[in-house]
Amino acid sequence: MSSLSYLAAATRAVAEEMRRDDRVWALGEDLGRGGVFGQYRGLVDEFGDARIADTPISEATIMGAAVGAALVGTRPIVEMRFADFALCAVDEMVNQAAKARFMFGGQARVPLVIRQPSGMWRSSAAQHSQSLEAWYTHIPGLVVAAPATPADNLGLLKAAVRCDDPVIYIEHKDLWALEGEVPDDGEDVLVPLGRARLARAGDDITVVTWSKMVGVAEQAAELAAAQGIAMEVIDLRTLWPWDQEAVFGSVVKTGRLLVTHEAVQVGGFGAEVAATVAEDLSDSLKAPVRRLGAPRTPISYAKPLEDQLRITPERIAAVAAEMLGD
Amino acid sequence: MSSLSYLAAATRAVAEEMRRDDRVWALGEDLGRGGVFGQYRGLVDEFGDARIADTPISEATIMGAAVGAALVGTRPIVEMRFADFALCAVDEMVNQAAKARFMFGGQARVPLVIRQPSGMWRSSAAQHSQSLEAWYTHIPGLVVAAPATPADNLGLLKAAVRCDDPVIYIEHKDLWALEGEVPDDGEDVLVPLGRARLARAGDDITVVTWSKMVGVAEQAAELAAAQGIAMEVIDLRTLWPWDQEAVFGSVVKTGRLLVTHEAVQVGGFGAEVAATVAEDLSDSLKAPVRRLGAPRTPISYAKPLEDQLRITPERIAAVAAEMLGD
Amino acid sequence: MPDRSHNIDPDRLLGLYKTMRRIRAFEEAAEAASLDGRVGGAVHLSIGQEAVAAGVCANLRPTDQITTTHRGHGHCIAKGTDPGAMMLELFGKEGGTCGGKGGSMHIADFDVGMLGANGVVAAGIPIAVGAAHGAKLLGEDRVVVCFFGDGAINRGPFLEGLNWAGIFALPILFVCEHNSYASTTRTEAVTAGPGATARAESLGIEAFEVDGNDVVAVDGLAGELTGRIRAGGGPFFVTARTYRLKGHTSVDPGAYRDEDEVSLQWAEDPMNRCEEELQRLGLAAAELETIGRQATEEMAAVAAAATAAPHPALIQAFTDVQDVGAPVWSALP
Amino acid sequence: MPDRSHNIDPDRLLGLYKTMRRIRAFEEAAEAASLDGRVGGAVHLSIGQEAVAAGVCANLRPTDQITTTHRGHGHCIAKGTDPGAMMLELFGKEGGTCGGKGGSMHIADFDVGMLGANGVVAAGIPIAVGAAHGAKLLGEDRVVVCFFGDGAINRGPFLEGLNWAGIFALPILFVCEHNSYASTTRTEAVTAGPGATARAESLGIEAFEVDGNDVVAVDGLAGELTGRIRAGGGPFFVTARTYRLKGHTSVDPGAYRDEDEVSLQWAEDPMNRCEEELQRLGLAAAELETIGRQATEEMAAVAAAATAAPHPALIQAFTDVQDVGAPVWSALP
Ligand SMILES: Cc1ncc(C[n+]2csc(CCOP(=O)(O)OP(=O)(O)O)c2C)c(N)n1
Ligand SMILES: Cc1ncc(C[n+]2csc(CCOP(=O)(O)OP(=O)(O)O)c2C)c(N)n1
Ligand SMILES: [Mg+2]
Ligand SMILES: [Mg+2]
Repeated sequence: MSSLSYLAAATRAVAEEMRRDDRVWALGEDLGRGGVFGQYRGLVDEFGDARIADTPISEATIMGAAVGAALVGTRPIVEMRFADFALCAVDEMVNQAAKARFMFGGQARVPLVIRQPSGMWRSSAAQHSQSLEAWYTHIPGLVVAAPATPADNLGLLKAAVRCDDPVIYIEHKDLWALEGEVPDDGEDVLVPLGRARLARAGDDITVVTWSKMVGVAEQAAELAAAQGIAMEVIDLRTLWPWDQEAVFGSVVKTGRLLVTHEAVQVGGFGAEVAATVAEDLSDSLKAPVRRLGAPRTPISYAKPLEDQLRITPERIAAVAAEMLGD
Repeated sequence: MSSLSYLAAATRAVAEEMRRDDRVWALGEDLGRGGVFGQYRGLVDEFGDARIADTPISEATIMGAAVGAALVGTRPIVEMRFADFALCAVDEMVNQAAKARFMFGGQARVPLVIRQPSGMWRSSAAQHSQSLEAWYTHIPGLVVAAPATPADNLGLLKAAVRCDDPVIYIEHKDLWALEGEVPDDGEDVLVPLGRARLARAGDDITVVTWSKMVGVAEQAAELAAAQGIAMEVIDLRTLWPWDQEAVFGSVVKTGRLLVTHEAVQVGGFGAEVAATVAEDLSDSLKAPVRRLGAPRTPISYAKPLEDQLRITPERIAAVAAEMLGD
Repeated sequence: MPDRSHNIDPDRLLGLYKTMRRIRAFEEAAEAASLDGRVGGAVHLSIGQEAVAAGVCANLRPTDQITTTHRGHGHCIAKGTDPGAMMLELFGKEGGTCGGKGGSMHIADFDVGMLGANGVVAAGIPIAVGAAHGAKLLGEDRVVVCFFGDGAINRGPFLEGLNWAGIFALPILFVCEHNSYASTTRTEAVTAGPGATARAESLGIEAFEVDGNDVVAVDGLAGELTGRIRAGGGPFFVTARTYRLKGHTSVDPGAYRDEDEVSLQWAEDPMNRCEEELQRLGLAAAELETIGRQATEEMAAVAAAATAAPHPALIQAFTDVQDVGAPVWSALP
Repeated sequence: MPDRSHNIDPDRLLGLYKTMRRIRAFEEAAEAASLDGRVGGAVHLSIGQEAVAAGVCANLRPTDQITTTHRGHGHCIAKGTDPGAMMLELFGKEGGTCGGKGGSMHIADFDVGMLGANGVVAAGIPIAVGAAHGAKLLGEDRVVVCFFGDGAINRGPFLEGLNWAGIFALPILFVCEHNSYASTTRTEAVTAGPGATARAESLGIEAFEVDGNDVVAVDGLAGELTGRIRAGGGPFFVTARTYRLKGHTSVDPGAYRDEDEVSLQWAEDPMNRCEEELQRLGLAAAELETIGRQATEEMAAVAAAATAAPHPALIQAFTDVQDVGAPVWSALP
């Protein structure tokens, strides 16, 4: 074990996978200088500019060319810079990458990792702050991952590179600097897609979340503990497929489910988790399911306004207390 | 009252609104020859080719130019031809149209109607059949409407044109030929955005749906009636904002909610409705909420495979019977 | 443009003619099946445009790759896809190129380097560019050909894809089939400036124009350019002027076009022009007729087989979606 | 290119100089506020590019409209936006152009025809085209100017937007500020072919190149082209060669650039060149200094006011989302 930042863990994942498999390459804007957040720093020196490819500002073609290159046997890592810019490449993601294997009757695979740095970060305002993971869960053919820790950004990214499906890979910009322990090497570094992580055990209420909100929920659990509430925090890690077994197991134990995410609540992935539990586990529920997501409003620039949209530990703890009949 | 098709009702709506307001215009591919489904037939003769504008195949700029033209005081009706092609214009819809008013602190409005013919229709396969309404409900700033009848395609479309917000307007291709009674004129023609319609009254179970599935649910209600189950069918008509009052009122009465839609179930708008009811109305529920949407798979071309994805009256009736403990 | 028409070997031209006839016969069979309801989805016929498909693909190896559009049957046949499997695909039947899951607009045949038609105008451009990029990365010696229409040059991916091919110096040949229409719209009316060739040149790509109804000319130019690509050159761009002799889809009567315009264009039918050339080279009319009849018979048989073929197993609606998180099928009530 | 530099009226040039100085002073104040943390979001400075903003906008009326990019402060000031409101916006404070909801990348000021900056590269192009389309539909006599960078010419909306402007013959002037970089990337390395001007020409748009550090030349060319647009001409296109003297954002040291390259470019600083021209026309150095000092003082005051200003009311996070289905605010715990 050694300590790495969430960002450096991703760099290591890319480097290791590129060493392991010649067909892996990365493409995006400014990658030769390390990428806009420095996630690719140093890689061009080791792998050269053909495999760490600087592209024009052409999101649609970054994505579309990656689809073509994947169809013929390479394994591209697509850097979208901000999740918001991936909106310039939706036809390529949704109509092409996600559907090619199926439409062509299984003749080809589209092994792609589509990195989409997401979330609120340093007053980036409405066009640089979105969390749109729910969209991709709705699209057949796509896998959706959203790591919360350095170890998972190492292990899930490696697993995503090895996966033969297109993977929407959502990194939270506010986590880049987060430090944490990561395994040194060996295959146990891999984190399987579709497996949740128990971030904190507790018997009173299950909080399901992912990405940056995992840390927030862990803080909420501390607050709740001070009020005598034992909160279980489940880090979903992968949204599609999501680990129903882990969530159901926990909810059967606690009888209470709160799903919380940074994304807008309306139409968010919390609705899927909450609806599924309400459908299948109603007999186990001691309180109605609850969701806590952002209001349906664009993200403001001014910090105090932006903060209005944040889910805080206090708010999570308050809802949990309510659910426990407080 | 007179009888009109769903398609002709929309043509009438556009014509009436263009007569009423000089600032209204329509743009899209092939509109001068009536549009790909004939929805614009005859309009160029009355309004000329500046207001029924033929565009190049440039979805991103059809949408983006409409945003610009809306910002300076016109009221564009954007024809996307197939909802699937709107995926070529997502930045323009989501990052620009939906956010401009907010980002600019309320200085401007973006009155747009974005017509997106959706759904499965005549073996159109994976890239011409999608139902992606859930996506747009997740985006602050957007209104989402999805009419099920000729009267609503007249009245909602007129209301959408008069609305100062960007409205995602989802017409179902399989409804074009549907005939129905529509009011002749006067303001009662307008259907307010955000108001559901009681398609059929019943006391045993509430079925919430929209677009083409309303007719399917009505057929299911007949089947259910034959089994002694009184199904209430609520046509949501507008997905954002959705008429919680109408849905809640019905569920309080029946104690059972089934949401059904043609779109993929995972991450579909049914999750939002089901989760909301599970959160807020659990005390009224006699059975757990249920959803019935498409499996998470792209849409096949071959008719028998395509049919595997369809929600039929039989399937709705079967789930309803299950929910009534049958 | 150099006159290449007089250098062609009669056997080569006969081969091109056979390909064209097979495409025409396929389209006619598909048209009939669409009009009588045996084929359900939209069918975009390439009748009148066969010389481009035949002339370009005659210069490709099985390992070379192409992408095409909604109007791609001709390219598939010319690249070597089995018309039987194609017809099964149009009919949505078992044994179709895509198992009946794709239909006319999504035919693909990776075994012969046919990387897929596309239902989204211009979407094949970045994909073809990526295939060429992949070839370069993998050090594989192939040429990629990207076919698209004159309507596609007004979508953003046209600029992005050509620019990309230029900066990465990719082994790709872009072929714009200029048939003057995009659905019901004259492309002239929605295209600013001199058009595709000039746009390609402004993106640093050496570009050529060719009479797309002259299969000899197309073959000659494609031969020259694929040769230069194999020698390390490329990308290149070709605008092939041709005409869509039928409507946009099989059910479109094309009433928005002048009758005179259409009959004038029938006079330029690449099939007739090829026949004239063959006769000039000494081929007997009877021989050509035989080729035509064989093609018609081949495609009639193919359509009959497709009509009789079974539908795909229902579980196919749920297969090949993805490895991780795949849907689970249970037969419906 | 005709030499326009010797015809300029000294008063006009002085006006341009004042605008440039005010832009420079604004950017310096914004840079300082960004570096010491008073401004939170990303700030893209236009230092070195002031002549383009000043020269173009000097030819616009209040009813004319512009769109700009992430690097748009200069265009806003030149178009008449109050720097006080702009600085409040950068600080995220009450009274900002957008009430603090937009920040540097989303400044807009519809009262002076400033239709918005944009955080998405090239996204302003279709919007500007639409504004010009709207003017034409409404019969309003205005010119729209669309500013964008040399990185934007590789995105699809560039082609689509220019093509659109051409076919609808719109009253729009496209201005590409060619500063040789897109973030850390030399645009040369990712741009195939001869560049923006040639691309515009291939789309049928009359296009010009101008030394973007020569405010007299920019003003002259913009005057000519806006005049031709007002007389019914257009669209037109201008590539203005200039340089981004600072990093991509306020916090970017720009280490990927050669020191020599940067110092060579400082020698071409449009501010100095304008001063030289003014002195040649007889203006005293002391007068120029006064103008510079006044600008610095104006912007220092503006930054001080912004520092002291209150934050927006919290409910603003929930206002102006939409009319139908608007979010409901309740103060958070
Ligand atoms: C992005 C997109 N927009 C619109 C369409 C609808 N559409 C299908 S074919 C076509 C015309 C294409 O014209 P062209 O590229 O010239 O090809 P042709 O049909 O002439 O072969 C259109 C508009 C589409 N499939 N994709
Ligand atoms: C669609 C999109 N892709 C990427 C970015 C990130 N980005 C912001 S500015 C920029 C460089 C833009 O270069 P250019 O257009 O030359 O403008 P300049 O910064 O030089 O003024 C990039 C890549 C973005 N904002 N939008
Ligand atoms: Mg065409
Ligand atoms: Mg630049």
